[in-house]
Amino acid sequence: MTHDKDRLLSFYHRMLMIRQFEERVKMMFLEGIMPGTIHQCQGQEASAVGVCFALNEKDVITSTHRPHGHAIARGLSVESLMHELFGKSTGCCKAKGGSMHVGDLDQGMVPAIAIVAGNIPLATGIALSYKMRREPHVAVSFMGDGAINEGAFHEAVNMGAIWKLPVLYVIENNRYAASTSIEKMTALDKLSDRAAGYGIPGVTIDGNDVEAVYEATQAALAGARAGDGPTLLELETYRITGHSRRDPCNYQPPEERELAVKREPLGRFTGKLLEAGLATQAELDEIAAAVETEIDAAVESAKAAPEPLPEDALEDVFA
Amino acid sequence: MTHDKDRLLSFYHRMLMIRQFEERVKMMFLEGIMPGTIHQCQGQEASAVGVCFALNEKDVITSTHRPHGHAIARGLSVESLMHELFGKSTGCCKAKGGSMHVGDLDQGMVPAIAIVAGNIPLATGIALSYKMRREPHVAVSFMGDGAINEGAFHEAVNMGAIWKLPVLYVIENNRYAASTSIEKMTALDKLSDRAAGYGIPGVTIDGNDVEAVYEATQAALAGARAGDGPTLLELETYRITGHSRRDPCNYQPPEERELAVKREPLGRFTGKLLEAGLATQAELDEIAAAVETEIDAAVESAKAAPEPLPEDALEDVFA
Amino acid sequence: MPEKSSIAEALREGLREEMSRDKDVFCLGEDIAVPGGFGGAFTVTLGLEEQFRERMIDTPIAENGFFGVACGAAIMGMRPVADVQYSDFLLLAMDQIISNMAKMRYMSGGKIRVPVVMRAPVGATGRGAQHAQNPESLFMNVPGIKIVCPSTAYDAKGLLKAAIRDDNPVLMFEHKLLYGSKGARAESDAVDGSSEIPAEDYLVPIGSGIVRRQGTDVTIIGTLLMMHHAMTAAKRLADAGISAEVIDPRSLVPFDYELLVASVEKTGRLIIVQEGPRTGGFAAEIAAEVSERAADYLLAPVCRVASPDIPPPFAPPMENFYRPDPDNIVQAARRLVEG
Amino acid sequence: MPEKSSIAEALREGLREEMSRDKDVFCLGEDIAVPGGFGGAFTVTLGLEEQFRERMIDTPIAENGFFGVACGAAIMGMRPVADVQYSDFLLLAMDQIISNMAKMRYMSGGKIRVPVVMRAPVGATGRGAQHAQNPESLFMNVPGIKIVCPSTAYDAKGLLKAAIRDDNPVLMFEHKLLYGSKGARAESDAVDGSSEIPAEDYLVPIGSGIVRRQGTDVTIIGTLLMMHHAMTAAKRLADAGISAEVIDPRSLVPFDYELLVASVEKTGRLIIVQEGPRTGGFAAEIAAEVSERAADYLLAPVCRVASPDIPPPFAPPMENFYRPDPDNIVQAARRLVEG
Ligand SMILES: Cc1ncc(C[n+]2csc(CCOP(=O)(O)OP(=O)(O)O)c2C)c(N)n1
Ligand SMILES: Cc1ncc(C[n+]2csc(CCOP(=O)(O)OP(=O)(O)O)c2C)c(N)n1
Ligand SMILES: [Mg+2]
Ligand SMILES: [Mg+2]
Repeated sequence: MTHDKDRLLSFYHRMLMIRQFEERVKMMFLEGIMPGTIHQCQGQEASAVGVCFALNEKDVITSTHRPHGHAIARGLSVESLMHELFGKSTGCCKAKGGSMHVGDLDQGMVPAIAIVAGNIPLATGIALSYKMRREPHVAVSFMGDGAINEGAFHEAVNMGAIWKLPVLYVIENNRYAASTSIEKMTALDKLSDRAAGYGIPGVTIDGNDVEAVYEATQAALAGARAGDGPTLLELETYRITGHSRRDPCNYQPPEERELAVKREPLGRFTGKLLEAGLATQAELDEIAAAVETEIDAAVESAKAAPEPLPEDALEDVFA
Repeated sequence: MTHDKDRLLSFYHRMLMIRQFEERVKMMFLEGIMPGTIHQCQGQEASAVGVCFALNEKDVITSTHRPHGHAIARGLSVESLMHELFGKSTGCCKAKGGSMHVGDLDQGMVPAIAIVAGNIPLATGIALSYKMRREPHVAVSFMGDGAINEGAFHEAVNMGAIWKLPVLYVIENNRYAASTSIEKMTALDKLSDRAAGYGIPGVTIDGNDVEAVYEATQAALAGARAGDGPTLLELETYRITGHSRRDPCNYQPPEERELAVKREPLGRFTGKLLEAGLATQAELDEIAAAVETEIDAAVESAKAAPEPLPEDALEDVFA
Repeated sequence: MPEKSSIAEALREGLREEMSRDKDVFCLGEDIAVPGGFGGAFTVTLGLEEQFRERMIDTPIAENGFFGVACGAAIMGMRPVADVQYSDFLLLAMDQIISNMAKMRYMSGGKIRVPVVMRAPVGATGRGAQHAQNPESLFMNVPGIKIVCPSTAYDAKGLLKAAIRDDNPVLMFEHKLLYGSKGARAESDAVDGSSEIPAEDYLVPIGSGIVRRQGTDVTIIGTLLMMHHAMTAAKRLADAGISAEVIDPRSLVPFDYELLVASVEKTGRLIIVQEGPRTGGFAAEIAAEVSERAADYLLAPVCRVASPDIPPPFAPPMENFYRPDPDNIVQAARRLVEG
Repeated sequence: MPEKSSIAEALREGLREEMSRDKDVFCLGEDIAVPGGFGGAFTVTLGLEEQFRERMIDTPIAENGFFGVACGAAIMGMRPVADVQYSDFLLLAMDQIISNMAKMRYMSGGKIRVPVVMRAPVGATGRGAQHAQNPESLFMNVPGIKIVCPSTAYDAKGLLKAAIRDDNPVLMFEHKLLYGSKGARAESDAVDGSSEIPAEDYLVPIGSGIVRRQGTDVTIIGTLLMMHHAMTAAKRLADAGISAEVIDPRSLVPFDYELLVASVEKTGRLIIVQEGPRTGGFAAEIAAEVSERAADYLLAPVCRVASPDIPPPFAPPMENFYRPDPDNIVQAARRLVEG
């Protein structure tokens, strides 16, 4: 029970960290003090946290153009991310990656791949290395609903399936690929129906319920570690921010959006924690304050950190 | 009944034409009097003929590295094919294509595509043009069992499905992709199970039964013309010759091979015609003689035809 | 005085005119025709779906697939305009572009035409290594494809219309910083590529370059954003007493060597500016060719100003180092002219 | 006298030695490890599956996918050797090669290593346009990948072993006509690329070229099959009183300009022979670079002998016209030397 409570509060803490990180970044981006472009994940915190908290230390995730949440959930510090977003040499990729490529292999996350579905074969390959070396780890590939129509998805999932690799394919179905509704781009009821075409299990669950995500991931990971091969896990969620930058989301029907905002994971989880008496408002406030402090510190140190020199660009091409 | 008999004899005639064409080509290739490489389809005549005979004149097929049977079934003359294989300017592609690229759009066949699965998106695109122009035709993409693991298959079939295009995807499942057994490369009972992942019907039938192929194709075409969208049609067959050139097929278990030879479509169909009294041996002999004559003539004229000039190579790059 | 159009607007009007003129013309791509959407990544197709509902086709994210679909439709006589949101994604469609589009006519012995237009935004613009390439050079070695690179709105419209009417595959590279995209899709650091656009129908012929500025001491050639940087550099050079001629080839394939060689025969010096890694870039092709054709006139070896051989980095100081700028050009010109 | 090995055999032994030495080395590709099968398209891996059952992986036909798998495994410290049956199929894997393999280390800020070897057979060999490309040039403009092109069995083995031990992605192009593949997979028109192979372990360093023949009047450089044609041409030229130096760069990236420039400083003339379309080919890069570096020594513009700008045609007379041959080289050399 205490153990449970600790875990639930750690879910809360991390989801809030993601939300607040994204909100702060959005603000700074709109103010024009942050370079580049951004793809944010407000509303999708439960999928990132539910999946990543089920992983072991040596498991590795591959991520997408929308990677901030995955990175924070996987345990990268908001400081190293913030520095990267500000383009500072002290960022997690020495400012060579940027928002779409954050990651740190030492912490179980390959630099994110911004080519839609391009990260999925990497996860299959990481899983292959585990199998060949008889290591008990699992690779996890995050992907959006739009990614499942790319050839790379198909090829990678099929190889995971025929070789029974320890890999988990996670679709974060936020119903849109940029401005395009997934309903127009697949003729399926559930995206996890694709699994049948590869002979692997497909599971669809509420991706805004962090506990459900955690449990479904645990189950799939157990199968993968036991040699049963991959699972295609669809997490139904919604992006309650723009696709990128200043996107006003005019392609989303307002009713749909409003409903989605009501169902967003953080508010729901907060409600649950309070209603079930699993946490007090004071406890949550304390967590919130800690999150703010950490983000404030990350912003301050990022602003103060040194810019890379132009010629730094010439390094790190070859090993 | 007469009509039926005519049709059955025309099946027989065309299947035999393919078989004899391939056998003659093989002999000449082994003799070294034919340039290039070859991929032949002995044993797969029923799928080519059964599908193509169900098409209307304006329907278009796209084919693969193993296209001779499709071309003959679609109505290209053995003469124009033989000239192409001999590398003569009078060939169907002016000797610029060669064995792997035979075709003639005027006769409803795009020059064959030798990149596995590369022809499938073309068929989807042809079908899109029919739909946009409100023309009542259907595009047909042939593919091998190995092709269904390529991304191009996935992307193309999905687009055919979501746009409900008049297109038929035909898998000639000869159980091997080059030397590799399909069983190792997909974790499926039937390859047509892939259809479910796109929300379209999948059908598996005996691809060595030319009548069954013809009927299944007719049914799928009727659906496509009626606006119901694509079908994934799996035709179970076997290649009773090498993958290419001088392949001795040592990767095929001998028992499997022997069984397959017993089940090969031409012998089976001959037996059926004679047993059911649908044709006399004399009638079949007459057809065989006509086929021989036509192939002899094609070989003679191909040998006699002019070689292209080296500089001819410079033409036909741009329109 | 007529108003100026941005490149995004000019392309949009070009599409509108050609789609109005010829019902076989249609567009396909990701997010190009969603009501309330973006009009493609850089607003080029914004609103066209209202006028041409059936001919503005949103595709799944499946570049190899939908380029193949475009090829199939083109074979049947349609005139698809396929776009990728960033030119980096052309890498996914290479097989359909190179193996099918570029070779189909040839393999058919000249029977088939493949009138496809492909549009692809290039340039390093703060997005990191995978949304920043200039893949022009990768396609230079592919016979059967024409390549155009408009640097102004006038040329963008005229080349697009010419490309749509061309019976061959045409790859059109556009620069993100030149579009003049507005609203949520505006780019910081944008450079003005707008032009006055004549009211009447016009084409810019594929394969014909243009002298953007006359000069006598050195010829500077550049496409897209680099053309604008060349102009800026030329102005600065004039202040320093160096007279630079600026040439915009507008097409890379076919290439207007007549124009360029004539200029080099006059100036005796050539600088080729190229965004994208130096080694194996299109500047090498131009340099090799001009070194042969104008051998007797060159006073110094042809000089290439290009990106270093690195992937495009994210942080602005490094990205600016990667992307050639007017300073680099001025320095190269001074070295070349002053010795 | 030790027996000679074919390139196919030398590559096979190179793989065998490296797989024996390092259990992280493994191979993946189509039809590479099927008992009773081909050992890949050109017999290179024949029989290796008997010795290394778990490390010889037959893949589905899914090039982008399995190159991505190779990249993923390499990130984790494995050393995959991925091959395509024909280099044309690299076009399907361009995204994984260019966006991921080549950029991963850079994007990670130097943390990640991607020790992948990619093997790809090139050359126009009677198979028509889609099994005939020389895509070397397409990868010259991609920072982050090394490119090697062995023309002899000795180099094939030494470069392969060096590539496997290299911590970066290395693309190895091999020529179909040089393999010396036997049995059902033998090539007509094959050219002898065999060498004696030392018994002991050796590497050929990536980035170092070699002078294959000394000469004083003209330098001829070529890779793979073209190196052999250059040697043939040099012999004929000697009969005509022209002394040609033949250089085999062995690697295209990094490129041994030191060796080449030294040769050109001696001869004053350079012919670059390239199978594959002239425009935008790697010969342009070498030409541009040498024109700058050896400007003061060149007696004539650098000359490129390359394929015309066409897809590879099928029929032998046209294909022979497409592929540069010793005649073309001899003619070019005579023109260059005799004026
Ligand atoms: C191969 C490729 N095509 C197109 C894009 C441009 N793009 C970036 S994100 C995106 C939508 C992705 O949708 P989805 O997979 O559902 O992920 P989400 O953005 O919803 O997280 C597109 C089309 C890309 N990055 N890569
Ligand atoms: C993209 C691609 N990869 C590999 C090959 C080499 N190749 C030619 S045929 C073939 C096997 C194809 O198998 P399948 O699709 O079952 O057709 P089949 O040969 O049985 O008719 C392979 C691997 C190719 N032509 N294209
Ligand atoms: Mg989505
Ligand atoms: Mg097969």
